[in-house]
Amino acid sequence: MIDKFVPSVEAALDGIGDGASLMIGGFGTVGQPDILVDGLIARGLRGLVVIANNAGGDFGGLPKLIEQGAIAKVICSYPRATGKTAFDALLAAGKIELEIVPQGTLAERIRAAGVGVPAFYTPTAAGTALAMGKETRMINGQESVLEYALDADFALVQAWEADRWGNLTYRGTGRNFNPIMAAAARVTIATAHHARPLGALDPEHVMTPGLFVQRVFVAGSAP
Amino acid sequence: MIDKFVPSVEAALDGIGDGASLMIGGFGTVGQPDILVDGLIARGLRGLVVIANNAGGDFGGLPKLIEQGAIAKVICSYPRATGKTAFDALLAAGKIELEIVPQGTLAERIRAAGVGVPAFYTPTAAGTALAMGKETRMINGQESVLEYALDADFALVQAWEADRWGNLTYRGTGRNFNPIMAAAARVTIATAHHARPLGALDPEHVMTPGLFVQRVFVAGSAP
Amino acid sequence: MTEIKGWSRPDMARRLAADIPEGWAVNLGIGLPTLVANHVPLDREVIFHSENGVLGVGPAPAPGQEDPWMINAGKQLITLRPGASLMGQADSFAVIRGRHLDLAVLGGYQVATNGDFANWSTGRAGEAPAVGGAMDLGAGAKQVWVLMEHVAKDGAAKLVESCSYPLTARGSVTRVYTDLAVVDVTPSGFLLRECAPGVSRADVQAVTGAPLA
Amino acid sequence: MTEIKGWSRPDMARRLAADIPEGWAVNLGIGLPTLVANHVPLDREVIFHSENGVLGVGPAPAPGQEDPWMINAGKQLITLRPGASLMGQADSFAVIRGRHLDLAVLGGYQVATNGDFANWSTGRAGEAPAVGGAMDLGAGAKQVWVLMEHVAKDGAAKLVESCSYPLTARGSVTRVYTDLAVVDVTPSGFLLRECAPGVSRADVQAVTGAPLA
Repeated sequence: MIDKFVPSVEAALDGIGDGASLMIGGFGTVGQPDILVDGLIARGLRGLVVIANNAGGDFGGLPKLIEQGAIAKVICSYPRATGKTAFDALLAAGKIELEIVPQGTLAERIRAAGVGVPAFYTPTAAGTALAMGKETRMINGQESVLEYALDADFALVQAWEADRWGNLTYRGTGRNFNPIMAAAARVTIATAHHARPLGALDPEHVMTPGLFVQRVFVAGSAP
Repeated sequence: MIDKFVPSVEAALDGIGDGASLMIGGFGTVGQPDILVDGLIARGLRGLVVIANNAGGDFGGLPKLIEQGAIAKVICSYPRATGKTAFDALLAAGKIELEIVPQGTLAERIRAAGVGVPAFYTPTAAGTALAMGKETRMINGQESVLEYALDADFALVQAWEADRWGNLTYRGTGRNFNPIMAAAARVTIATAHHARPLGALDPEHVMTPGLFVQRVFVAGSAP
Repeated sequence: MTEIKGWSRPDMARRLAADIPEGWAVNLGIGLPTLVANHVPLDREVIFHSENGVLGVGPAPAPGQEDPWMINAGKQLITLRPGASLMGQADSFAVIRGRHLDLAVLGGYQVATNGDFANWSTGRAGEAPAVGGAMDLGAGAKQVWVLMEHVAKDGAAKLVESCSYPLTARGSVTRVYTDLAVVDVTPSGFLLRECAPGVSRADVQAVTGAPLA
Repeated sequence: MTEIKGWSRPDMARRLAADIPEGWAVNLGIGLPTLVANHVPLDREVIFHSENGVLGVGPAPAPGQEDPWMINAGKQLITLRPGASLMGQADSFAVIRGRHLDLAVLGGYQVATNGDFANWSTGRAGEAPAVGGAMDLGAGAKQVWVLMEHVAKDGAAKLVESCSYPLTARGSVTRVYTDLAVVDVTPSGFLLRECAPGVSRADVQAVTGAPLA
């Protein structure tokens, strides 16, 4: 019997060590796997590479992970909070590396990793500072930038429902980066609000097939 | 008021002329917009370029369109029927051009057109006859073939439900090529089994946003 | 130089909103552009896109009706209007990058006569740059209109011969709405279409860094 | 040469099915490979993928229970098992090309000692080639097992030093199941793992176009 439910955050995060690359879902506060990120803090890690759209934001557990010094590099589109953050200080001090990627290019690079496209061209960012040093070519008269797939050791995603095969649904604007990250990581760890019996999710409305998910943690509810 | 419903097949197909490129959804008999293809036959066209996975198959209206001599070129992955077809004869006589594309590459090329990716690399077909003459490069130690986005003047798609904004759902395995074709064509024409009032489709379960659809024809039922 | 008083910020949003035809799909950038939605009546069906995954953004929720799962790209709570659809990031940026948006309305630091614009980074050291979806919108929307003050807080012109700030996208702006004027960006440069009430062509030219046709 | 009688076609499918562990995601090619599903009991949870957009293909429908909207890549009517999901073509081939499939079981014309295989075109003129998803499966699945007769109808060996037919993919086959034997494809060439009952190593070697270790 396939059963991807795990009993604890610790079990969910098993194997994440120093230097791991991690994708973390969410846009703003919606669809962020907060309970997993909080669990990371307890692991006292170093040298992480974090791929998350709002990595410099001031919500959820990520700022704490940054303050803790666990993160060596951030790959994101929008590392900005309403005020100054620990991220700004570390960046200014040269203690954290930042790779800034246009949000759509970030999404497409993550998707590419999940679908077996090693690289693709995009007109986004052509002629700007974010294309500096990147290979370009003219395609249909338009300068296009070569971008490479972006994968990770682990993805932490926030789902609405999950079954024991790891099939997931998302709610509202909580979908955002979660499905593409789930497909792009070698180990995908989901937290879900609701466990459902196998067969309860409508096959037409599964948003991430269980195939992409290795572990599911559902807080406070048994499958 | 946005209202993409049209009253007839003729109105749906308006503007499709000689030499047009057409994407036609469906895999096997499922999800094929038969009523629209039949309508094409009545237009007596010439020089069409047809992009359809099973273009040489022996089901639906496509074989009739082929027999009629309307099609100059087919781009597909599987032009084979259970027996010999008009397509085989025209191909052997050099009267129809065939571009054969691996099914996943075909899907990805169509998607690329819809999402603004002008070209991408794929390991599929590397070292085979279908990569002959194509640019390749080694990426992460793997030979990858450069493939270009595939767009079209028109897409004909088969949906299950539609509303007046053109939002679509598909049923079962009828989804197949329909959503990616809807996004890849300059004019997308859908036929749907059921018209729904605006707001009746669950926003989380719309499979093709109306933005990608220009006309919707629903046989035998008023919105 | 006397202080010229043109349109207020709500007026600027209202002026731009008046030019959006029914049926367009439109992305509104964070900040001032977001106000534009308030000035498009619901019965003029405009499909607002938010790049975090919404087509068909509706008005802000009434008090007590908030759904914490429904936000826009500015992280504000939203509602959906009938006909809306929700999607993930790859699909949402497919809308933008696949040239399916009729219009993006963005804020700006600078717009140049050739349609280049800058709105994401001042290039100052020690400030984490944050691009979000600006470059995707700048390169992908069929039209880009910039909505901004005509002049920077330090008095510098923001409509310029060429951008000094890091670019967001090249050659994509077709129109600029400011507190003083509506200016088209044409192949031959800036074209003054309209001045705010009480503002003269000479007033606008005086604070514009390139000739106005 | 006497006729050697090994496994029947159902036996071949059964033999291969025995090697598929619970939890694997598996694509079965059209024809003989499709029979494999009949020999995996439902309580051993194997997730069958069909490239037209199904994960979790179940048994054929009972008479009267057919749903014309539910077919597999061979255009046969199917059911879904609990836990199944449906998707479009781009997402379905993402499963294949993104290396999420544990196994593809494909038919074959030829398999070479280096793992190259050919199964899509005889290269004969006047015959429309039809590739379908074979090249995607050949390049994308984590493992490719070929299920085929050991010898062609004309008596030619199908396990060969190098393929003469147009290739489907290079270097991807790791195992071959035939009517006579189970053969691993290793870095040093073919390795005979098992003979069908009543078939000897010499029998297999006699009809194999390359040395068997």
